[in-house]
This record gives sequence, C-alpha cells and structure tokens, in this order.
Amino acid sequence: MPQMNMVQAINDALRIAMRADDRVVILGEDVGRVGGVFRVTAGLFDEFGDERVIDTPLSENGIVGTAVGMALYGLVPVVEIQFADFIWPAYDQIVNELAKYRYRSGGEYPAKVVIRAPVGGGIRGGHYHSQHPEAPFIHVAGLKVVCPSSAYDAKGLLLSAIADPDPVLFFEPKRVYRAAKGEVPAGAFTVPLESAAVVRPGRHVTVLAYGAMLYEALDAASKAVAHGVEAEVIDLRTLWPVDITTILDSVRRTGRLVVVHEAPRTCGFGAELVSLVVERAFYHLEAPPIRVTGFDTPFPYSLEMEYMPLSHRILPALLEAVRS
Amino acid sequence: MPQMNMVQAINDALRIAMRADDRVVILGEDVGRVGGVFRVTAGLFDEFGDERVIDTPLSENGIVGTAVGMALYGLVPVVEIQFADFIWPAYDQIVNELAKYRYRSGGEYPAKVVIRAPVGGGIRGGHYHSQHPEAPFIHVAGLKVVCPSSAYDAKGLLLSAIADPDPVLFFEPKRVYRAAKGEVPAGAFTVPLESAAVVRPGRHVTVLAYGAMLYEALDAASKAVAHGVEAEVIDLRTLWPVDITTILDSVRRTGRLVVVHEAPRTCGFGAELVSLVVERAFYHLEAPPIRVTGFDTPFPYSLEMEYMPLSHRILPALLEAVRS
Amino acid sequence: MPPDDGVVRVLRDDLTLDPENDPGLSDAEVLHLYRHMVMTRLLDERLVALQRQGRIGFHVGSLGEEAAILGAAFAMRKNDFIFPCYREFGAALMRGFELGVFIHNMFGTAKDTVRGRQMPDHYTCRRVGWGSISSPVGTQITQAVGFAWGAKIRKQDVATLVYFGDGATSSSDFHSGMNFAGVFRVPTIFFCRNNGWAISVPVTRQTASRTFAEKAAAYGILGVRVDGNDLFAVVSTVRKALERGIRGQGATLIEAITYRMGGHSTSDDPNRYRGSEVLEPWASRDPIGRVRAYLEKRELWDGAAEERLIAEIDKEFREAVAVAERTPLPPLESMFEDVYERPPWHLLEQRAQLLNGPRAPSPHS
Amino acid sequence: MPPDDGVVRVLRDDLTLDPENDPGLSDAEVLHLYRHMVMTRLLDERLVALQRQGRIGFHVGSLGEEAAILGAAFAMRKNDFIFPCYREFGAALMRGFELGVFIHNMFGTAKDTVRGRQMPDHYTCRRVGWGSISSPVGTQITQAVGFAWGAKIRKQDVATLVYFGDGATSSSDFHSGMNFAGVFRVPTIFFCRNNGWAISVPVTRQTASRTFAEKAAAYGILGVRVDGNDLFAVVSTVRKALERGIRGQGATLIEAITYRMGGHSTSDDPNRYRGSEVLEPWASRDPIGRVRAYLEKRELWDGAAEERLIAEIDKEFREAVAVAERTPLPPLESMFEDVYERPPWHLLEQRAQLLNGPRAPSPHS
Ligand SMILES: Cc1ncc(C[n+]2csc(CCOP(=O)(O)OP(=O)(O)O)c2C)c(N)n1
Ligand SMILES: Cc1ncc(C[n+]2csc(CCOP(=O)(O)OP(=O)(O)O)c2C)c(N)n1
Ligand SMILES: [Mg+2]
Ligand SMILES: [Mg+2]
Repeated sequence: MPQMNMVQAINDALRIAMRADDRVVILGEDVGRVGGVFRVTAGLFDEFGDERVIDTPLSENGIVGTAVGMALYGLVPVVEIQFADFIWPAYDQIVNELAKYRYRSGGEYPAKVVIRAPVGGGIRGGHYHSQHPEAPFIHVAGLKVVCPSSAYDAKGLLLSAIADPDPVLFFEPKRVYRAAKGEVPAGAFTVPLESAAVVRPGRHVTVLAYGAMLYEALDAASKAVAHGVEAEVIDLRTLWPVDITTILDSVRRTGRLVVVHEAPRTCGFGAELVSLVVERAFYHLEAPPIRVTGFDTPFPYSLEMEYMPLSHRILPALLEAVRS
Repeated sequence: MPQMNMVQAINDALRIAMRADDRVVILGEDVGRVGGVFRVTAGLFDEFGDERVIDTPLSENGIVGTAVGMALYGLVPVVEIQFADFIWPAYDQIVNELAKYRYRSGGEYPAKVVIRAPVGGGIRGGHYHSQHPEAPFIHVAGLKVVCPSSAYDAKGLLLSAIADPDPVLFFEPKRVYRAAKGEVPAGAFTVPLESAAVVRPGRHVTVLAYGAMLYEALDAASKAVAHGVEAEVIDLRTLWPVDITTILDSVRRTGRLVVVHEAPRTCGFGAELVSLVVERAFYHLEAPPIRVTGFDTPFPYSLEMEYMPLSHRILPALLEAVRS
Repeated sequence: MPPDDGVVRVLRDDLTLDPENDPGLSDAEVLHLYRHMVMTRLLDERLVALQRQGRIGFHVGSLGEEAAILGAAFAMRKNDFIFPCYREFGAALMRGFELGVFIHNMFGTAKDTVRGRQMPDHYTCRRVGWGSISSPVGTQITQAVGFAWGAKIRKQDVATLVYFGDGATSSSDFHSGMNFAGVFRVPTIFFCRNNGWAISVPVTRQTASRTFAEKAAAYGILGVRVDGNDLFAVVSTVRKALERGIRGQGATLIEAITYRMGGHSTSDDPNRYRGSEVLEPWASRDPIGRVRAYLEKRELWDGAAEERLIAEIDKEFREAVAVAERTPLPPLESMFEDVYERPPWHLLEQRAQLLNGPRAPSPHS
Repeated sequence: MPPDDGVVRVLRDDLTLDPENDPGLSDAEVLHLYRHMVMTRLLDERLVALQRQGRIGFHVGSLGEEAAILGAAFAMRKNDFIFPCYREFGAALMRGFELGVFIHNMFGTAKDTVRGRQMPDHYTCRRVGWGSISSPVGTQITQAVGFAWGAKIRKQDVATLVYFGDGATSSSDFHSGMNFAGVFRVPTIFFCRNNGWAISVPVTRQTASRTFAEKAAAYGILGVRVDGNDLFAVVSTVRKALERGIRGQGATLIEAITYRMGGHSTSDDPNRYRGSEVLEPWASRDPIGRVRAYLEKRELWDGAAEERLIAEIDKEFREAVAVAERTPLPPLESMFEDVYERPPWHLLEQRAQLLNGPRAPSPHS
C-alpha cells in the first residue's frame, strides 16, 4: 500500500472523485495552476482543466454563493477556503442558504457542497491562520462537519463527504498535513461519516479528540501509563452528527471524560460533548468531565504552544479525572 | 414611575445616551425617519438629525465595518441590525475585526461598538425572522453578549452596554417587545453587566433562562407548584460573561438544573451552561441537567409554537429533573 | 425621478410601439401577459385583505411593478431558470406555478410544497424553473450566477434571470455575483427592479452612482436601463440580454425603472416616510393601465372582458383559499424531515421527544 | 500590461518632470523619500533572509511597489490616518514608526507593541496615524471609511488613506466601503496597489473590467489611474485626491499600476505559476532606480551616498535584530490581557490554570 501524508491523501481523494464523476468541480483561491497554498490540489488543474479546477476572484462569499448555485444546478462543488479563518465572509451563504436549502424548499432543492478548509494552530499563524471554527457550524442545523486526523481517514472521509447527499464542512488539521503519514490504499474507499474510532483502548478515562489534537491526546495517554492511568482515546472523525454510541459505550465503561479541542473553550464543541454525555450517562460518571481547550482569547502568535491544549496540558487532566 | 414596554425603554435608553454623549451615533437600515421597523429608534432622527441617526445602504457588512472604523476614531456607534437573522454578512467584521481589535493592537485600538438586534421566534417569522444566534458570538473571545427580558432591564442594560469599554451584542427578544411592560425610571440608571437575577426563588431545581423564554420558564415554575415542585428561576440577563456565582449558588442549593433557550440545542449556549455547572458543581448535582431548547432544525413557520421551548415543554423538564 | 437618458421605451403615449425595440409580441401573447398582470394585481389586493383580516400572516406585493416582473419572466425560455427575490409571485404563476399551491404556501398548510416551513410568499417551484425564495436580501444573486455557470460547464443551454431590488445592489452578493459573472462570462441576467425604495430608504441613500445600470461597467458587464412600467420594453430588453447570454457574450445588468406603489409589505406603513404626492407621477404611468389602453385601442379588450377575467380569477382564488383554510397544518414529524436527506440520531431523538411530549397550547392559525 | 490610457505619469524617460502633474517636491523631500525607498528594499531583503534562516517566521515584502507605497503615505498629512494592508511597513517607518519596534514585531517579542499576538508584519502604530494590521483581505477598507466618516461627523479635518491590492477589490468590504463613502461623501482615499497578482491569481481572473479605477463610477466616486512606479506621479495624484476630500468633494479611488516583483510572501514560490520573463518589462521601470537616476542627474546623489546610506540602515537593522533576539517572548499573563479592557472571571481562571500548569515543551523561537 502506498505511503501518503494527509495532503497527498486528500489530493488523491479529489482526483478519484473527479475521475469518477464529472459533476465534481473544485473552486477556490489559488487552487488552479499553483495547486493551492498547501498544494492539496496539485496536479488537478493539469488533469481536469480550468473549468473543473477553478481559480476564483478573492471572495469567499462569491465562491460559496456560486458553489451553492452550481449545486442547485446539479454539480458537486468542492470548495477550498484557503484558511478556515477566512470563511466568515461566506458564513451567511453557508448558514442561511446552504444549510437550509433542502428544508426550505421542501426537498426540491437539495444543495450539496463540500467546503474544505485547513484549520488549527501550531504553524505560527497567529490570529488569522490558526482558527478551528467547528462550533459555529455544528450549531447550524443542516450541516455535517468532519475533521480527520490521519491520511487514511482524510481520504476515506473526503470520499464519503463528496458522496454524501448533504453539505459537509471538511476541516483539515494543517499542523499534521505532512506529519500525519501512513499507508493509504491506492483506489477508492470510504470511511463512513458518523463513525468515531477508538484509537487507543483503556479503562480509566475516556478522551475525546480530533484533528491535530488527537496526537496530543495519544501522547498524553501514553505518558499517563506511567501514572497507572489507562486512557481510552477516541478520534471523533465526524464531529456532527457525532457518533454518540461509541462515546457513550466508552464513558459508561470508564466513568470519566476528558474532551480536547483547540478552539476557545466557551461555547466550543467540548461543551456539547460534555452535555451529551452528562445527559445520557450521568449516573455512570464518577468525576466531573474536564475540557482541555484553547483559551478564550484570540489565537496568539508567540505563545501559541502555550495556548494550545497540547499533551502537557492533557496529561494533568487525565490524572485529575481519574483521581477526583 | 412611568410605564414602558421594552421598545419604549430601549428608545429611552438610546435618547438618554445620545443626549449625554454626542459621540453616540446610531446606524442601521430604516432607523432614521421611520424609526426602525420595530420603531425602537422612533423620534431620534428628529431630535438628533441625520448625522447621528443614520439610515445606511442595505449592507450589514458595510454597517458594521464602518461602525468599527467610527469606533476606532472615537465615536460610540450603536448599530441596529434589522433582524438578527441578517447579521451574518457582518460576522466577519464582528469576529475577525471588532472582537480582536483591542487585543491585536496591544490596546492601541480598542473598538467599542454596540450591536442591537431583535432575536427570537413567536412572531410568525419563519427561518429568517426568528433566529436567536447568541452561541456563535459567545464563542468568540472579546465580545460581550446581553439579552434582557424586561423593559427595566432593557433600559438599564443598554445604558451599561453603551458605557462599557468592550463591544457588546445586545439581543432584544422581539416576541416580548411590547408585552414586557412595567415601571421604568425616567432618568439614567444602569443594570450592571454580568449580573443575573433570581426572579423566582425556589429550592428544588434551578432554571436558567433569558429573553422571551424567561416568561415561559416562570409560567412553568408557577405550574410546577401544583406538583410540589419549587423551581428557582434565574434570568441570566448578560449571557457572556455570565454571572457564574449566582448560577452556582443556586445549583449548589437545588442540586438540579434545567436550561432553556430558543436556539437549536446542539452547540447552543445551553451546552456551555451545563458544562460550566457540571465542571464546578458536579458533586452537588443530584440529577442530570436538562436542556429545553429549539430543535436542531431551521426555525419553522407553521409549527413555530411546537418548535419553541415554551412552558408546556419546560414544565415536564422541571418535574423530571426533580424526580430523577 | 431617476435620470431619463438611455432608457429603453417601446409603448408610446399614442399607444403605438417604437419599432426600434418592439419585441414583436403576438396579440395572444400580449393578452396572456395582460391577464397575468391583472391577476397579479388582483391577488395582491386579496392577499393584503386576508392579512388584514388575520387569516394569513404576511404578504409582500408587487403593486406598480407588474410589467417589470412579468415581462422579464416572459422573455425567458422554459429551460432557463429564474431566481426570484420575494416580490414576483405573479411571474411564478405565469410560468405555471399553480395558484392553489401558492395559496397553500400563503397559509403554510400541509399541502404547501415547502411544508409550512417558511413565511408566506416563500414558495418554490423547480418544475417551472423557479428557485427557492429566501428572505435575506441579495443571496440569490450569486446563486443564480453559479447555476448558469454550472450549466455552462456542463455545456447545457441554460440561462438564469435573477430578480432583486435597488437595495440589494448594496449587498455583498450583488458585488460577488456580478464580479464572478463578468470574469467567467456567465449567461445570467441581473434584473434590478429599481422601485425607488428599500423599505423606507430611498435610492439616493443606496448609492451615489447616477444610475444602477452603470454599476455593470465595474464588472466588465453590459448595463442597460429600461422603463420598467413598459411591458414591451421589458420583454424586448430581457430578450436581447438573453440572446447575448446564449451567444456566449456573458451577463447583462438590467435596471428596470419602476416604482413601489404600495408599502414594502403588509408589515410596513409607507405614510411614515413618504407623502402620497410622490405617487402621482407614477400613477399616470401605471404598467397595467398602459397595456389595457393599448389593447383597447386595438379592440382586443374591453370592460366586459375585464369583468369576466376578474370574476374568473376571483372564483379561482376563493376556491383556493377555501381549500387552504380547510387544510390542516403540516404534521409534527415534518419538522424533522429535509434537514438532512435522512434524519440522523439526534433528530430522531428530538422527533420522539416532540411527538411524545405535550402539545403547544395555541398553534397559531 | 494593463491598458495605458489615462495613466498619470510625471517622471519622464529623460528624467524631467511633466509640469502638468509635478507635485513640486523640494530636493530634500525627494531625498527623504528616496532614502526611505532604499531602506524599505534593504529591509525586505534582510527580513527575507532572516526568514530563510528560521530566525523569524514570516515576511511579506514590497519589492517593486516602493514608490506606490511610500509616495501615497507621503502625500497624506500628519493628522490623517492610514489604514494599511500588510505590505506597507516602509511607509509606516517613514511616518515615524521606530525600526526597533518594528523588528520587535517581526520577532514577536515582549517589546512588540502588539505583544507578540500577531504574525510578523502585523504591527500597529496609532501615534503616527497608522492602523492595526489584519490578515483578512479587505476588512480595513470599510473601517477606513468609518474612521474618516466619524471625523467628518465630529467636524474634524481628518482624511484616511486605505491601501489594498487588486485582489481585495473582489472583497465584500471593497464594495461596502466604496458604496458608503460615495453615499456619505467621506474623505477616504482608496489606494489600490494593482500589482498584477493575488498570490497566484492574475488580475484577469480578478475582474473583467478594463481597469480597476473605473470601478469607482459604480459608486459615484472619482477614479484615477497612476503609474505606481513613478514616485512623483503617486505623490501628486494622492495629494489631489486629498485636496478633493478636504474640500468636501468626497472619496477617490486610485489605481496605482505597479508590479509585485517577488513572491507573495516568504511562504510563496512564484516560479510555480509565472515565468521570470514577465518581470522584464517591469525591471526597467524600477521605481527606486528611476528616482536614483533623477537624483544623480541633478547631482543630489551618488554611489558614495548610496553606500553610506546602506551602511547606516544596515547598522541600525543589525542592532535592532540583536536587541530583539535578546528580548524574551511576551509573558504568559499577556495572553489574557486586552481581550477585554479588564479580564472577566473566566479569563482570570484560565490565566491561573496556565500559570499554575506545566509549560509547553518547546515554545518556538
Ligand atoms: C440581509 C438583509 N438585510 C435586511 C433585510 C430586511 N429587508 C427586507 S426587504 C428590505 C429592503 C429591500 O429593498 P430592495 O432590495 O430595494 O427590494 P424591494 O423590497 O424594494 O423590492 C430590507 C432592508 C433583509 N431581508 N436581508
Ligand atoms: C478573506 C481572505 N481570503 C484569503 C486570504 C489569503 N490571502 C492572503 S493575501 C491574498 C492575495 C491578496 O491579493 P491582493 O489583494 O492583490 O494584494 P497583494 O498581496 O497583491 O498586495 C490572499 C488570497 C486572506 N488573507 N483573506
Ligand atoms: Mg427597492
Ligand atoms: Mg495584488
């Protein structure tokens, strides 16, 4: 099986989807000849031409608005937003239009668009190249939200996302774009949406993580062993609709919960995960759930490693969860 | 003391603030001669003229973007977004600019803008005249978020919001714009931000509510008495930063929590409130917290009363919280 | 009054047609359009009355803009798609949207094809090439461009027409839609109903450009102005724009100069911000009256025909209302359908909660 | 090459100045500007080198655009405000922003006035009328309009100049900013650096309009084009626009035609999307070389002066870098300051968590 990093795996998924279905088109800034600022669309312009791999004017609002129109027509646009931080000018089209189209038209106009965007910190990007904005999309009915952590999952989930009938936000953890490397099958395969993966079994505490923070959670879990703590680490993969079964199965066994995410804590996805678990497994919980997250400040530049919920901050949370 | 409804109270607060400080200006669509589609700015155009009560072109992005610029200059713009549903074109300016200005400029450019917007359902407004979008603003570091439920609080909180050094989203529950009536002092007074109010004391269960749903919570609480349940109802008033002390004081006494909000449940503010309580008062909780919220669908038209978390849905939650 | 230069006009005061831009409509076509304009106006009146009686929640009408609205839609082909604003139900009906279904939408019944999910006047009719109506101003503009662009990529002969108001030209979507259409030479017709107002905000507060049409140059697009109260001029202008689009010459921005003779919607009282005297110059240019005079002069129409037509529409309307008022609201389950293609676990759970829980005390209507 | 009509040029090939638009700069002023252009270019080189060595994280340079950037800022008064894009540090330094402070920003140290919170090149200097730099493209445009509008409401004599690129003309903020400035006659100068590219996207993919300047008409604003590689023409054009603004004649859109001679930033490799041959026609129009030739011809400058200048700047730069590299990162507490004027309870709690918790293994740099 070929070795791929996440950039290559996503590139491969895009190529496979475009070869299989010529309704799939790519729109974004710099996605064409240059192949994207992270080179995720490299080579696709040459293979599919400028009518299917489209460099657009600098307007996220225009990109998503026209992509919605293409979807209404019957194409399957896969939009690249250069950094998730720049998605906000398109937020109106995403939440008021894309998310509601099927519903508001009584099913006459499903609008299927995939929006890819690199997310997260750790690349010295400061306020505007580090945001991890899943929560304001998960809150909006009608959207699905995915965030892979491995090259394998990135490919399989993107192929699922493109095939799925609903709009999908596909958030790519850019900190591990190249570091997340592994064996990835060459042809088409899918990883189903709504399925989390228990990536490290354990019996003392459940850790929910996704994207780049999965590796931090795993690192903390492996260090916790020395303290006698066996953490079960779950990679959520699809954030919404989340795989509630896998989560509850685990928490009911461990009785303890730690949630990790890069975004600011307040009203982040961690709050939803804690609430879901508390509502459904209250009597199984033996300690208060703990959120290890970004702080409630804009994402800083010089202190980004102190801002992010890395292993050094997850480990104490694991120990605390088990001890309290 | 004069009787005022919420529209009049807000109007009064605006007039007082504008008389006291000529840096205060109003911008929005239809805020001028016609006095706003809900008549909240009625009479201000006549008193303060078209340089301080400004009808703008139809662009929320432009309104907020220029308001941020005015704030950088030193004015105190009070923006009206006609319905909160139409705030999304301005989301980029609010979250990437307004919220981060003080921080990113090391304090050189604080940007103080108040953004007023009617929120919520129950007025037969369907998808686009009913949204209650506090969560995607609470998630953003740097913003304060207020939602009054009474005429008195609306006036006192708006005067606080205008005087506060930080940007404030001021969400007005339009369902009770005219119904929320009461005695309101004529002159200037403030209700401090970050202070919740225990509006009905009780010992069995704590209910957190705000805006129009406060009245539904109160109605449910009074009906619960017949079932032997004494609910303590807290009006949060300021959503963020929330008055955590009042909440915890109550929950530690009652051991039970019900949170009510109109917005969709998933990743709504209720999730944050549940998490805050669970993290801080876990060992006081005797039952799982319950969220009574809008469903995870776009806001419907014909079935809006079934969609909203009204008294008939809150009451069973109160009883369940106490019984489980 | 907007500046007068370069405005396409066809129907002259003497009720002859200027051959330069005469669209060459057959008598049957003119009659067809006239009937639909009359129907549009009649329905507007009736719907406002229903709203005043509290029988429907809302209506947003087209009084004075009927020629612009219907003429533009008429010029488009069956295979083209129309992206409506919210004021164009008359054109939807003319394209084949059934009155009965429209009325179900006005009442938000179980038979409303959008299942009572949106406000009145927010219907959808894909079958007749009609988009889904949204309240946010301007959002349909980029979508109309994307739709036609998608068709172009697939080498299909489809153009789009998008309606929007003068106020919408200030929106971000106007800018992005025009810009993308220019760069990618998309066959979209941007049909701006310049009706003088965005609720209470006059056009002079919307833009400092002399005309709306000249905004087209900023995007390398052709901009033209037409008398929106002249049915013939509108049909002719949109047809030419459509032909350009089909020939691969890209988009056209059409500024149709007309006037909103009523309030913005049933929620609005225009007396708060404008005197009735502003209506006078426009009343004499009533788009329906002009066509009626033309037809009468040519002896294709008379008072008796008008009475018959009105009686017919009235009957159809009353029947539709009676049916809608007998129709229940959409079932509770419908709230959870179409959020996604299939409801995920959390919606199934919430649906069960709703179905097994108590009913709301007073579902309105 | 962009179309050539209507482009204001002053410095002729024979190194004389066209009197029609000669801004009448004194020799001292030209020398001042020249020194700063040289400084800008030198710093660009040095900063790119630091980035390549991994000593700073990022730099976005101004190679080839120095005349446009510095000339525009020079034409503004002290009391005016400048809203930068991200490529104009040279103008900030010319207005009095201290090099040492700038270098602290490039390293994100404790002495960075924005406290190491933003990427390099995202500094702020209110003292010299310089805004706060943001990465999102276009957002400064509406803000610049609001700032000048605010001053106008307060009857203060303040104009704003806002820098942005050709790509930014596609943004929503360009549209809204221009529109509001037009309607409210705001004294803002929209200074579009048309440098041919938005990262890898050429101007032909940005708009179908012939020129960027003509976009002004869509907003009832004056649009002018200037040779952005001609220092004198830029100063003259911006001054005229400023005078119009001060006289209450509203805003001006200036399209400065120039060329991005380097990559978009240190993160970009332009060889991926353009051949080096495209640089040739521009190399001969180097904005600094042209002024140097003018100065040398007038015997105001020579190789020795150039060497002295470079040595001087180099020394200052090296010292600043040495200081910055000795300066620690901002203290942990600083992360929680300035989010609000005073940290609320949740930030105090989080600050305590951070301070009392373990340190990150490897804070970079
Ligand atoms: C984004 C947005 N902002 C505000 C509104 C409220 N609103 C509804 S219609 C309207 C005026 C629209 O004017 P125009 O575009 O000229 O269309 P017209 O109603 O005149 O046909 C406004 C401000 C809205 N629907 N969407
Ligand atoms: C809203 C937004 N989208 C995308 C980006 C990524 N980006 C940074 S600079 C740039 C190109 C800007 O081009 P232009 O406006 O011409 O300015 P120039 O860099 O040429 O000076 C892009 C796409 C961004 N910063 N902001
Ligand atoms: Mg209008
Ligand atoms: Mg550029």
